[in-house]
Amino acid sequence: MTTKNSNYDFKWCPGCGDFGVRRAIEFALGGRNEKHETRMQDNVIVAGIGCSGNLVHLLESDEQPFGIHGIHGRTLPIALGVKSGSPNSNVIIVAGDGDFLSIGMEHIGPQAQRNLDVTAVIMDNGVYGLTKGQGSPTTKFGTVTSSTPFGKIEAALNPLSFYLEIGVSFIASHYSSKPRELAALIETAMEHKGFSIVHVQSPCTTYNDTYEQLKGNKRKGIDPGIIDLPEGYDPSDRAQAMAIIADGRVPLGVIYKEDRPTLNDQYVSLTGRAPATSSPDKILASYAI
Amino acid sequence: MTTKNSNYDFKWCPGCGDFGVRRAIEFALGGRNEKHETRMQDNVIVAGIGCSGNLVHLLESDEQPFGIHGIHGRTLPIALGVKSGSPNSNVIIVAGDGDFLSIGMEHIGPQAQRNLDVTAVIMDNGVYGLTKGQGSPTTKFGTVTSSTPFGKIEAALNPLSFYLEIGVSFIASHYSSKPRELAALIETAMEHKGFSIVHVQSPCTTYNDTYEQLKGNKRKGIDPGIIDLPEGYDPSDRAQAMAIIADGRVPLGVIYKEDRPTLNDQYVSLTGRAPATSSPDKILASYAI
Amino acid sequence: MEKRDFVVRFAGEANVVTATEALASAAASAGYYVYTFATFPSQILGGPIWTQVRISTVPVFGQGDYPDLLVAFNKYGYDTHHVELRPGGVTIYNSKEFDLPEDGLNFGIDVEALAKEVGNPRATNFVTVGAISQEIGFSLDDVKAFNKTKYSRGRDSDAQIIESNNAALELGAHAARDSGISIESIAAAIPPDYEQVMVESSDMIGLGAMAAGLDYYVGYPISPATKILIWMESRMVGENRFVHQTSSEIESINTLIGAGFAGKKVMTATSGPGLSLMSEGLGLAWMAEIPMVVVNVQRGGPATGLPTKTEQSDLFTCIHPAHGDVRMPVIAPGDLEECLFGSAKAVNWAERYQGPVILLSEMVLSERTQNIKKPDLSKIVVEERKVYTGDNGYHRYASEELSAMPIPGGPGAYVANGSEHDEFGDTTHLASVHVHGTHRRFGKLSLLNDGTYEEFNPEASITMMPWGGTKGPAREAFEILRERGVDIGWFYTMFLHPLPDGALGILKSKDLVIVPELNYQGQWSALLRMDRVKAESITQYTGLPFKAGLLADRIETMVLQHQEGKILA
Amino acid sequence: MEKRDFVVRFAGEANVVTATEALASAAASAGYYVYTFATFPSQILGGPIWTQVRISTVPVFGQGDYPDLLVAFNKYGYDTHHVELRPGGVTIYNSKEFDLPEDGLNFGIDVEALAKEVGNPRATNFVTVGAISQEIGFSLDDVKAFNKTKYSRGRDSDAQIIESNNAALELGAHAARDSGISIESIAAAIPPDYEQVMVESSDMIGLGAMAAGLDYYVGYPISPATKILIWMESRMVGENRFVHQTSSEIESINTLIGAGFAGKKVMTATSGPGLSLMSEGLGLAWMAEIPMVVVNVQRGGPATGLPTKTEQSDLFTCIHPAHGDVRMPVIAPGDLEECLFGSAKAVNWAERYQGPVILLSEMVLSERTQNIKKPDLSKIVVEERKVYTGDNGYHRYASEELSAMPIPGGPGAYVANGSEHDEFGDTTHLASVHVHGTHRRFGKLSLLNDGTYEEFNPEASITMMPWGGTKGPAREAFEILRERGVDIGWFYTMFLHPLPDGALGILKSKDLVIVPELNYQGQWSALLRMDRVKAESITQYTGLPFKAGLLADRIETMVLQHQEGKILA
Ligand SMILES: Cc1ncc(C[n+]2csc(CCOP(=O)(O)OP(=O)(O)O)c2C)c(N)n1
Ligand SMILES: Cc1ncc(C[n+]2csc(CCOP(=O)(O)OP(=O)(O)O)c2C)c(N)n1
Ligand code: SF4
Ligand code: SF4
Ligand SMILES: [Mg+2]
Ligand SMILES: [Mg+2]
Repeated sequence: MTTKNSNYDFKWCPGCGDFGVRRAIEFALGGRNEKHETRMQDNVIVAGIGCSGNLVHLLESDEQPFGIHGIHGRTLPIALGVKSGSPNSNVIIVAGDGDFLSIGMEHIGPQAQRNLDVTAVIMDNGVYGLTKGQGSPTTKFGTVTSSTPFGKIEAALNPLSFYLEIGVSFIASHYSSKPRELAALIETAMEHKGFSIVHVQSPCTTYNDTYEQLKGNKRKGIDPGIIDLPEGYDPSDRAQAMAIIADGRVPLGVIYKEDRPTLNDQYVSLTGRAPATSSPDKILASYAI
Repeated sequence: MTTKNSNYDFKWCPGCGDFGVRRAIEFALGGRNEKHETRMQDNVIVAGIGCSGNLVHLLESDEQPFGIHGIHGRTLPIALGVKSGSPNSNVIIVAGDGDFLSIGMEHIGPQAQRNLDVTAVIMDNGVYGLTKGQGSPTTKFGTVTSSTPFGKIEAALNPLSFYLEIGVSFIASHYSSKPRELAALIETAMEHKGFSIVHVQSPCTTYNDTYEQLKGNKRKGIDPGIIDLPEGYDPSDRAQAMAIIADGRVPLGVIYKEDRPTLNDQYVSLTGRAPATSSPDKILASYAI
Repeated sequence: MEKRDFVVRFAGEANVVTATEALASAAASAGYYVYTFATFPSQILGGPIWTQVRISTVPVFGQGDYPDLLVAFNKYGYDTHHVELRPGGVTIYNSKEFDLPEDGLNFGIDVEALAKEVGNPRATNFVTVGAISQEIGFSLDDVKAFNKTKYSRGRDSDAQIIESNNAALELGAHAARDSGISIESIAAAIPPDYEQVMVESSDMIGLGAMAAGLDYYVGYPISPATKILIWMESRMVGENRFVHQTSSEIESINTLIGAGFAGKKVMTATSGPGLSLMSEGLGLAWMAEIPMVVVNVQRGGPATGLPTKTEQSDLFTCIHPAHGDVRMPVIAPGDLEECLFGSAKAVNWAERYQGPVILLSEMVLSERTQNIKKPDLSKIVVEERKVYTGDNGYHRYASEELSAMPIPGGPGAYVANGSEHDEFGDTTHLASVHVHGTHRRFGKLSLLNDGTYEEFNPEASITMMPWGGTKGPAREAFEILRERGVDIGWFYTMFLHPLPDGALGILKSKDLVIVPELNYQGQWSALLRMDRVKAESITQYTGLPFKAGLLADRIETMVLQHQEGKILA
Repeated sequence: MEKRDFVVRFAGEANVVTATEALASAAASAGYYVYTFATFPSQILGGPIWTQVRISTVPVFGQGDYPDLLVAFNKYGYDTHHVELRPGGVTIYNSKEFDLPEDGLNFGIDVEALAKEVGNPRATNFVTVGAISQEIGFSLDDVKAFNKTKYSRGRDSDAQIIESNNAALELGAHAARDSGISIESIAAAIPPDYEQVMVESSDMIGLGAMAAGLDYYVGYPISPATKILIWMESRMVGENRFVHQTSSEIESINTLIGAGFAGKKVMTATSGPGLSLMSEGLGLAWMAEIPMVVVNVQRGGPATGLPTKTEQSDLFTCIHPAHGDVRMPVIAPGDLEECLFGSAKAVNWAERYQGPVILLSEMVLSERTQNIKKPDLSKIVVEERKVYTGDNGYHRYASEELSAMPIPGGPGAYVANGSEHDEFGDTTHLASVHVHGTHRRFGKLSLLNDGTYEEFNPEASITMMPWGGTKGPAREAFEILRERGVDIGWFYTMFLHPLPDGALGILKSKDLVIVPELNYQGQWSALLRMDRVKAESITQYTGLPFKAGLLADRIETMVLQHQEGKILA
């Protein structure tokens, strides 16, 4: 985080869920660095455009990871470049539901099919925060927002079942109020070899405050919207994953996990069939007449 | 089809599956026009860029439908514009697997969530035909193509299960060798109120000839790659749809069908809550001081 | 002494926005001419915001260079802005946050304490507006009227809020009276004898388009263009109209292709990054001859850039946004009236020449509120597309000129094609067909030469030619220069491409055309030089508009240099 | 009479491609200088293709205006092309398809019957190559050698194909001999005393980049850029290299952002529509200062345009592809050597100034095969990026100049930011920061002024300045003009932006710079006028390259008009 223009820096609104996600990511990076004896500079955070993406500037640790804060919706292709160009870097994406699932949605399938070894932490607040409160793909049908004065016309996308179908090899779900638990989940996701997504419900206190729906409120007769994984839940079992997602509440934990070779592994093994490295001189010689 | 530069017009290679799809579309349009007492000019074909998309120029009927042959991957948003702008038009998309599922894949989810009332006929040949034989999203893992000399690194996408998951409300599957059957399917899809996709295996005889895999070849011991729907198959049953897709062979028929209000219906019903049409004069008056 | 022109600047966080509204509204009600300016950080709540309200007894062109009165809600605001106060200007500061040595020109009010006193901690803004009203001689009643309208929202809390705000006003006025400091007050208003409306640019753009018959709008949120989407969503309702939020700008532009083809009058609005994403689709609209209007509300660039700052750096991209030979019509309104009539004209142009038109707006217009003469909508002549009504078998693209356009459901089915095409729209890449198509597409532009321009002192051999939102400060600079006796002309048009009939001839006849513009490369002067005009830019790229006085100085310097032969434009 | 320069045109369908290759290869083996040209319809198999092989005893610059010999495989080919034959030129036609009245300058061969006779219906091409060899005095042995190499593919059918092709050659030669028609034959080759290679532009672009250290490439297929992707996929293999097909051009460009940031030397290649889609990403690369090379192989535009035709109409878009103040370095090679060295330079430039560089190629280069002097790769000096190696806490963007770039895993972690940013890369939209950033980004361009240019007859006050693939025909036009005694200069560089040190001064000193270019708007002359050069274009937009002779006439006319005061550039 810059220190010089602190007056001028982006700040989240009081109570914004993203504060909790930041803490969790800081814990998780710390934990991972310790475990693997790596340094902060071995991590790269690729940030989307949104309140959520500003996380990359708001980390409070002394040592900072590398960051890319690019353009709206392109975290995944940028992460593809970072990871295939620097296989030893630990690559984390931070993005919002609008960035990742609306304008950026085209990039999820290809990365799933490649099993790109990066971890995406998605801050889902069911709204476009930074542009001040329009509907997003996860906004429920019929919801009134500034851009849907008569109610949203589209059905909401269910991100978890979408990830599962499209072939994401590690899927976790949580909410932002338990940074320690969330940190553990993110660390597990980073350990996973392949494409991992930690989908976090991170309420927008200004435009879509869902704390009550998530935590519940006995007094008002609101049941909690979160649900623990059942005893003996097996994330390698696709059917169980489908069932827990179908429940409709926000499951807390690793929903699905599947071990498959990553893009980098496949790349090395398939191009291993290629002829030995050709130097430009040798290639040029092959054009002689 | 233009008559003037016929020497210069695009032509499919001999045996290309797209010939069969063209016939089927001609039959289907004819059938639909008869049934609804509409004319060819009430139909709009939105074409992708690829050998497949050239279908829009190759229709042989005397009366021609309207057509839009735009840019690569954008049939769906264009169709959204046509249908929401001209609700009485029957809108058909013709596109290839590359156009629809690679560069254009981002547009499927939003249209499914809107239940846009158009029919997409996808000619899947598992390859980029027009650019001469590169891998596409439906090309199998490990396949050698001009752009994957050591084998394709990505897992193949299963379009049918993707459509099902993302909320497409009518999904059919067939292949190009039975134009009459295919025509009936396309006509049914056009009758469906909502987003319908007819996914057609349409072999590319030049770069990926799959006729034998589809039809089978007893002599060579190759089983047919197609499969009829089982007796009593119920397309409104999601579980049956998932099962038949999981089979792996190409099912012939309507795989899934679900009745939901379309975008246009929802639009009319939701914005019906809006105040009575305001004229510019009235709106201006509201700014008076 | 009484001033006829008074500028108040607020520097603080989110609360300055309502203070600005309140003051502006009260001033307008009292019959003054009001012109506001605001600039935000890219942040939701909080962060340093500053705004400005210019209040004048006569219509003004710009936001005012130097405030007469600064209201500083925090130290950062004071530190950043007090240097801008005009000599003798007064500061009202939040004494809860910081203190200033008394110098007879500032006074502190503990706005937070007073707000608490009235039982509404958010009423700090009304405390300051009360103090200002006292200082410059405004009646509190007008502010109270604004307060009442704004907070009558049908909620239980309405009455309490309105009352406490009113009380805060009184306390603020009291504090100002007690301060003993007095500044010039403002001369009595000379209310105009015509009806007025208090509007923003998004209102005007939306309304202008609707008045020209717009019936289809889609957009993806992006600052500062989102306002237009929001406006459309709740205003352009009713049968046969369609307004919708898309999933991306690529969806937006291609949706317009379909809807424009289907016969609708279509529009979207976006800002820089969205415009870049629309590049390929804009090329398609050009090639397939689909009428559409794309509004680009410029912010600072490049890339994500400066989403909440003003700049005029998208001009190159608007003129030729896509690969291949394309050149888009561009209308760049310079004030709120022009937002209205420019928007209407953009819709008319699109329908008339059957192709895409860019309406190029900018942040500084988008954040401005002004009371203007109620525009006469009947001046907008609605133009309808030439629609084909003949038999089938139509040769849509046979002519080298514009031809009637078939509409789905009607006769003359053809293919709208992004590939080069013959007269039916079918793909053909024969040389003769490409030559024909290129001539057709560029030739149609000549239908759009009906723009207007304004010229003052046309005899001068050196002229200044601002564009877009720079019109306002540049016009003030022009007045200053003329007062100083500098022999300089003024040439202005919002029709940047194609230029109005005759404009290019005038510009080419000048020895020097000076273009003040808010970008680094001097984009408009570069485009004028392309057209063989001897043009040079005066640039600024701070994310803020020009100050009229400084601009006048820079122009004068350039005129002198030219006279000394130092500029060889 | 013997000719020193001989042009054969083939008009037919797919089979003309191998005929072209065979003839070119045989001619090159025999020591001639060969230069091919081909133009296709947008179709997979079939459709009217025409190709040309120019065979010369000395190196040539262009593809040749008018064929000496036309081989027409069908009536359409004959009808379209015989008008282009130079007076006295001969036609060989497929008498199975159509007939021509005998005029002593044409003879029919039933190529299909002869091909059948040798048991290989596809050997029609070799029949014609046999006939041509006979006519122009080529040894069949060289063609046979090509045939052998080409069809030794390790398949069972190889021997049969080779044999039947050889037999077809003989039958063709026989038929020509029998025809009684004879045309000028070609003078004996003067084989060069240096090593040669027979190459295409995609080979050279790939190789040049690799020689400069490229180790990362991604691309999405699009004609005519796909060839580079294919080349890379099988050539740039081995450890620490990565080549991959993406799912779209938007994925490509953003992937390069990531990989360039990660320290790789990165490239992609695309054509017009893909370039337009990369608009936003290119702006990001500029803003975040990420080194990368984007090759744009121009085809006809706009939109899907003319995918298999040549045009030079993407220049505007390459120079400023995105919103905001950006201006990309652009290198536009004009021949195959320049494809090699230009590509290497593009990689070096990207690393040197830490930003995106456009390598602007075009269809006409992409479809050309030529035997050229084996390039000396050791002339390519590999430049490495300035990498940061100090301590953490680095101020990446503090300087107003280029600064060392940290690489993930190493020290100096920062944020590469597409929003305006302070010295750490954190988002800040303060005016001073934006001014600083803008100066920094534009200032770095001055590091790229080491391009070279060539100038002939520098004293002339009027000069011609072609760019890109127009270099070849323009050079021939220049020679023609000089022979005619026209006093005109020649100025050429592939470094369009920034121009080589000193170039702009020279160009500005001219009374007129004549720019022949293949687009409608005269894009390069327009950009030169922006830079205050008195430039005018001679344009063509047929999808085909200039003919040198006609171009010379048009230039001469313009020179005369200028002398008569009719052009006021
Ligand atoms: C190409 C482009 N389109 C639109 C925008 C404007 N924009 C900025 S953030 C945002 C959406 C933010 O929503 P989300 O990703 O959910 O993040 P949140 O703010 O809710 O955390 C949009 C549309 C942009 N910056 N770039
Ligand atoms: C933006 C853009 N990128 C790339 C291309 C080049 N291109 C044309 S067709 C095509 C893919 C064709 O594959 P598919 O959609 O499967 O159609 P098919 O030819 O196989 O029927 C591509 C990549 C293009 N025209 N535009
Ligand atoms: S607007 Fe919402 S998401 Fe953005 S900072 Fe505020 S609370 Fe968080
Ligand atoms: S390349 Fe394949 S898809 Fe294209 S026309 Fe030929 S057979 Fe059909
Ligand atoms: Mg969000
Ligand atoms: Mg395909």
